[in-house]
Amino acid sequence: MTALRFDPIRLPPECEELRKEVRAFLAEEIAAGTFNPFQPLREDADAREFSRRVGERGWIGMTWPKKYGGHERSFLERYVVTEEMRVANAPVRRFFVADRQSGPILLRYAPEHIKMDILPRICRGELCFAIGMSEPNSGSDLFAAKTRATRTEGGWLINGSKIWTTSAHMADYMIAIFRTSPATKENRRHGLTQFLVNMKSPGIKVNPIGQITGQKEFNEVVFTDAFVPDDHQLGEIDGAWKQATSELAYERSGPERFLETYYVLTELVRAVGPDPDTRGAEGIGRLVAQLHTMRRMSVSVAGMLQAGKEPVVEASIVKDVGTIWEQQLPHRVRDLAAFVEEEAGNRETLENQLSFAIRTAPKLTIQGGTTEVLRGIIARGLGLR
Amino acid sequence: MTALRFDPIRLPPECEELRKEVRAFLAEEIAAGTFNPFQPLREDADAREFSRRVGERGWIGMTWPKKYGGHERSFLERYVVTEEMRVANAPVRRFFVADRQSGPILLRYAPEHIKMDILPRICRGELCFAIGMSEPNSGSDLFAAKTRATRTEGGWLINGSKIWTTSAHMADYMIAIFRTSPATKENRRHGLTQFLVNMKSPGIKVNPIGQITGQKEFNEVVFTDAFVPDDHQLGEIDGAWKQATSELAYERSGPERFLETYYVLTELVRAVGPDPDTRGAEGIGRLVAQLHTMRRMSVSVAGMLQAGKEPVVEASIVKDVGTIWEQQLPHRVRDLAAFVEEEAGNRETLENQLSFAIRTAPKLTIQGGTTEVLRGIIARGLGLR
Amino acid sequence: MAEAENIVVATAEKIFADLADPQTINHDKNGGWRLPLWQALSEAGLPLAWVAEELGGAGADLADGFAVVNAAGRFAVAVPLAETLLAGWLLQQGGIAAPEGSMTIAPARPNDRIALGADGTLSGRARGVAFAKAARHVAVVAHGDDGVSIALVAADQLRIEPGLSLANDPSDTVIFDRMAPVAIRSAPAGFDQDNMMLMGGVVRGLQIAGALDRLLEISVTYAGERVAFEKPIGKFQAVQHNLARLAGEAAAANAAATSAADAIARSGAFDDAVFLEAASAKIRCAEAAEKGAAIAHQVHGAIGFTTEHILHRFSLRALAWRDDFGSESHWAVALGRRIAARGADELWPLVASR
Amino acid sequence: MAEAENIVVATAEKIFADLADPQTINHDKNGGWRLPLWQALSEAGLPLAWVAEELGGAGADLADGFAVVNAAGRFAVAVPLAETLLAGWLLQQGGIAAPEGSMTIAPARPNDRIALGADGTLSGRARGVAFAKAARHVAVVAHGDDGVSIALVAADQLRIEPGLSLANDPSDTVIFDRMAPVAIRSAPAGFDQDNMMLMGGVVRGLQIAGALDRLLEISVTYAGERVAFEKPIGKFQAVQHNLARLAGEAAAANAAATSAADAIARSGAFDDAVFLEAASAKIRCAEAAEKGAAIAHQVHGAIGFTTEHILHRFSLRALAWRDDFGSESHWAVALGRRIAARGADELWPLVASR
Repeated sequence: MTALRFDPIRLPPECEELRKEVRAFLAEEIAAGTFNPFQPLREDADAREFSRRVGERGWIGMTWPKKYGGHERSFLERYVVTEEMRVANAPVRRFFVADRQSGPILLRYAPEHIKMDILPRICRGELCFAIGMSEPNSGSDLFAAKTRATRTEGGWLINGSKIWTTSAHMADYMIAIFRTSPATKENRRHGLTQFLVNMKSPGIKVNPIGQITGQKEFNEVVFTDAFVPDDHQLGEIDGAWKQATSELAYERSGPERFLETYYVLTELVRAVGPDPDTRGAEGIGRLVAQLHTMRRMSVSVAGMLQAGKEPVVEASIVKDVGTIWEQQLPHRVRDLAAFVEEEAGNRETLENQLSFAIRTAPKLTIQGGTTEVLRGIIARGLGLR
Repeated sequence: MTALRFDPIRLPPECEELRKEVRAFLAEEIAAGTFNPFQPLREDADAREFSRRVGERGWIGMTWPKKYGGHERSFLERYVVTEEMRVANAPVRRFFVADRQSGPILLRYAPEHIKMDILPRICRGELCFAIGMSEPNSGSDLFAAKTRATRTEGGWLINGSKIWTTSAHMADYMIAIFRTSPATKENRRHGLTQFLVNMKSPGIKVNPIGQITGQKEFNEVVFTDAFVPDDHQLGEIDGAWKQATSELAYERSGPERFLETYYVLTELVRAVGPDPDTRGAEGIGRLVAQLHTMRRMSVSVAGMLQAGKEPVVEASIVKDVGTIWEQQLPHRVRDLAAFVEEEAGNRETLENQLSFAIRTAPKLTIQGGTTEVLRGIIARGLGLR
Repeated sequence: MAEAENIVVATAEKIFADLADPQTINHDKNGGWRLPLWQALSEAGLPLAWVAEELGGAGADLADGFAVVNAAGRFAVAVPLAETLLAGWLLQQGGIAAPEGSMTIAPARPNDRIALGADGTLSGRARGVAFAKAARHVAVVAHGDDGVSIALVAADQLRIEPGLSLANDPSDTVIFDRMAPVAIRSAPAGFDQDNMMLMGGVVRGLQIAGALDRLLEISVTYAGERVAFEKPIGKFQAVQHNLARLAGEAAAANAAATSAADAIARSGAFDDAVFLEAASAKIRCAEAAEKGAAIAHQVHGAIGFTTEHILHRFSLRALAWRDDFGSESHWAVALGRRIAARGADELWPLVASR
Repeated sequence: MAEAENIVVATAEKIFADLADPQTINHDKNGGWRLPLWQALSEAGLPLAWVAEELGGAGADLADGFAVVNAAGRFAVAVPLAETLLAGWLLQQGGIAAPEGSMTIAPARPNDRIALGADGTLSGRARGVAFAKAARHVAVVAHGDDGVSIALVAADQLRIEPGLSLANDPSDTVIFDRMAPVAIRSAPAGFDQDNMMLMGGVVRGLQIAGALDRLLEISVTYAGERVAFEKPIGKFQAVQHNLARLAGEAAAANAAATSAADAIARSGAFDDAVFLEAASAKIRCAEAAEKGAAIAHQVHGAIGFTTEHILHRFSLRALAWRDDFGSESHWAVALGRRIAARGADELWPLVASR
């Protein structure tokens, strides 16, 4: 059994400076009306310019090499930017996937001229990425994917569809896995290859999927003879399974994995006022203790990344504990808000937020690795599988 | 999928009369010093005479035919007696297994002369029974049992051991399963036979096992050429698996399956006094609502038994929900008791009870069918297995 | 209650099956299903089942109406059937004849109060009133100097601020501004707003229980069909155990709600025993809704998060119904206070009272 | 903290491994292991690690002592090591030289108060004081008219009513009846009983975290060895997922406790940021103890319920340690009040303060 370690990481002084800058920037954006921090439900229609301004500040691709437009800053600095954006409910959707998942994949697997072309544009906040993993009959089981990439002159033709593709409707690129060979008896994960897909290519249709939150982030993406040139292949042919695992790890333990419904806790504290009764105080105290602990675990994982480690199990634990917590948070806040005064100034804000957060809750333990998948990874780390 | 029904059962008027009688009886016993209802940890050393008095009242073998000493009363009447005894923390251990599990097996599988001999003595509260199911290497997996019964002149010789045998140290008889043939390829549950064992026979050694509660109910029972006569065989040779399943059902949904730590709730109500704060009131209200609901489910199952049904899934659900509840109850009561006044008259009683109940808690989801086994049964009932 | 109990319930179930199929409704963008459903329910006398024949209703047993509401939960019907039933029951308490058409009742939250002025008009504000904007009449509990009254008001005379529940059903704020009722009568002795809240809470409990039955059914079916890692997900032990827990929650909700309904149907009074039953039903059903809906969604994965799938019709309503006629926290505090006031030694006798 | 950090911790771990093997201790009916263990610890200077050399101690860093306590939790040692460390730390705050032999500290519950009278004697009652009967001295926080003092008292001068914790470790009631201390000094400015409780709470948190690490380890090992239904139970998905949850609780406890220890070691003051860390550690570790111990027992089945097996040494101590220096409910209320008083907009800045 691997010993699990979550060493206490102290954020270095440069993080505190950076945090102040981010807060000041967000305060300006809020003042200018870019977004309403109290209103988590929205379509982020206006986030294109916001993304560019974040890019201008140097807060996209923070850890990447300067030659690709990156800033060679630390994972801990990136952590600070991420958590401040998330807590402010800033509209990060347009650039977040590119920053957190797609960019690192390109850095590792794309040919140099593609990196030189695309990465700087990501860093400038100009590009939106989507991830093409799930298909109608393959969700948690990525390796059941059937959408085909077949050889053609100078590249590949894609046929089939991807589903639950966040931001596909506004994405410039997608990084997707397609079937290039059948699975083998020895390795059912064999036969998938990773590609970079230009979403503006002909033969790609994006159909929005309505969500129970009222949002439309999800999409079905249908490919009909969509062409992908050879130099858009990422990594080994038929070998995406080696890449896909580490890819998921990127999205497993950042602060976005336990802060998605955080806003209801702030509003609850506002609603109960400065002198809560024992019930309210205890409820808030426990939730804050749990939140603080998760954040310390998550910062610790950021420290491991910074130290060049690959904390797969630790990251999975943070996400398992974190997503369960953020899923239950709206229900616990609803309980604690039951006796809030009718006159509390933010009562309506809190009720609207709760309604949205309760509807958001079910997806939190599904997206980016279900609870079942995460616990399987942890069990493997414990030597049980 | 079988539809699950828990119809509201109204206890008939005769139950109310009976309840009064039981309460009066228990009050007398308490007044006479037979047991202390506030003190759940004890060895029940003096319960032999108590058992006889319960038998005299006609409260053992209540549902059995009169010709065997029974009273031909309803399952609902039996339910009332069981719950009143449990809530009073009465020392029922000496007769409970015989009444609830062993007697019904004998009724169904024993030869007439055995029934005529033993059942009336059970009804008189004279006999204590133990159950020999688990072995050192077979717990939840009953059918891995290895203790052998080998043919001899006029009966069988038993060799091997049973473990976790509640009350074996004071039992007159044990009903046990022993291996009479190896399992077959087609049916790994084949090859076990059920027997009635006189615990006073030579070749039986009972070794007490210390428990973390401080009690010594558990035992290891070692058999060395212990003789069991032919007429003590119960049911089909090699076919105990058909019997063992229904046997477990008997112990699955009675009130004893959610009331084992109930006493801490009563003491909590006493400790918080007549005017609790919101926190205390809510905590008590939720616990009482959950308790009431389980009791109504459990009464409903008793009604099904009375109607001649075999509510295997419903009974498993009551036990799953019920044992989880009674396991968490001491912890929730501990939370709620955190701010009880130092001066509360029953503070020490409550603290002692909590200490015992918290140590009791781990076994509640293990004994008589683990949570995992119960959920497997429920899943099978849902058509998933 | 998984089977039709009698002719009234069988009628309701047939109507729901014919005219309220969740799949059909979910794909009907313009709500064309509403009118035929309501007409069929009305023709069968179901919305006014709890109103005596002499007051214009069907005069059915309380038990029948409860069973209809439970069935309505199993279909997650989004018409004011439960609300009209409750309004009819309330009018019946006041001996007021029930009008035709759909109704709702106010207030719907325990702390809201409608005042009856000396001039006979009603004033106050009731939040979270289901289907108020769609209803033709509202049955009201009002408080005057002489005690509690029951009133019937015309909905078009009211100021109604439309709102939506968690499940996107109408949940409106109704403002009474010195408005004259169509009819008003003193409530019978012993009747108070809490009784109405308890009755409403049991009705919502039955609806939640019905929805949970259906959540279990569709989740088990889905788990048997959906393949991942080369087998139906229902073959995975983790999924099986989750569904077993969902079954436990559905069972608890149904047991609590039907027991409370039976207790009310048998007892005229809202005494401590009925209070225990009704408050427990609302508390336990709400708790079951939270746990059960979470499991159903977890089993369904992403598809259950879409508006295309019917899952949300049941899951979100089960969650939304928690908020009406007193949340579980409200009733838990009320029940806990009552238990504490009665004293420790009276707890078990109360629990064991039937 | 799963590995030895440095020489101090390595020394402690070696002593525990040699002289405090849980299996050996569990079968030692007469407690013969206690004396050699204590002697070895004392010779290594560990009990007085937090006392400066000039006051008779080893003058180790706070961080080293915390790591030793965490390791002691991994061995569930039932000698007053943590208590003597805490007592030494307390005496150090008052500049009082530490005596030889084992110590404990009082009070151990936040609401207990020891009064310093005008005549210089101490009065009051402290419940749940670990190892009081076994200790030679008790370090005390006392309240007089001039504020908070720190005192050293001889245990044989005290009235001690012996008691047992959930884990059968000594947890005594100590009665001060106008008793004269061996030494007494005013506490430094800003020091109050809450600081001592927070320090004690973090120490208990570290012990719980260590015990949870071990609960995880022995449960995973057992699940790999125990066969049921023809395979190791660790191959069943339900067991795997339970152990994954236990890993999560162990990880959370360790993260919370080591973070709080680090915060205290870095900061002289018990400001809001340290309060958040220390209170959170006690709250979260106690919650983890409840969930983690339940899983460990469930995985072990009946064998884990016996005194023969070592499981209870860890599970019951993890549960018992919840009660010392303020329960999770106590600290949750205190933390919630502080958060509320600071206001909603100050919550995130506090959480993100390091």
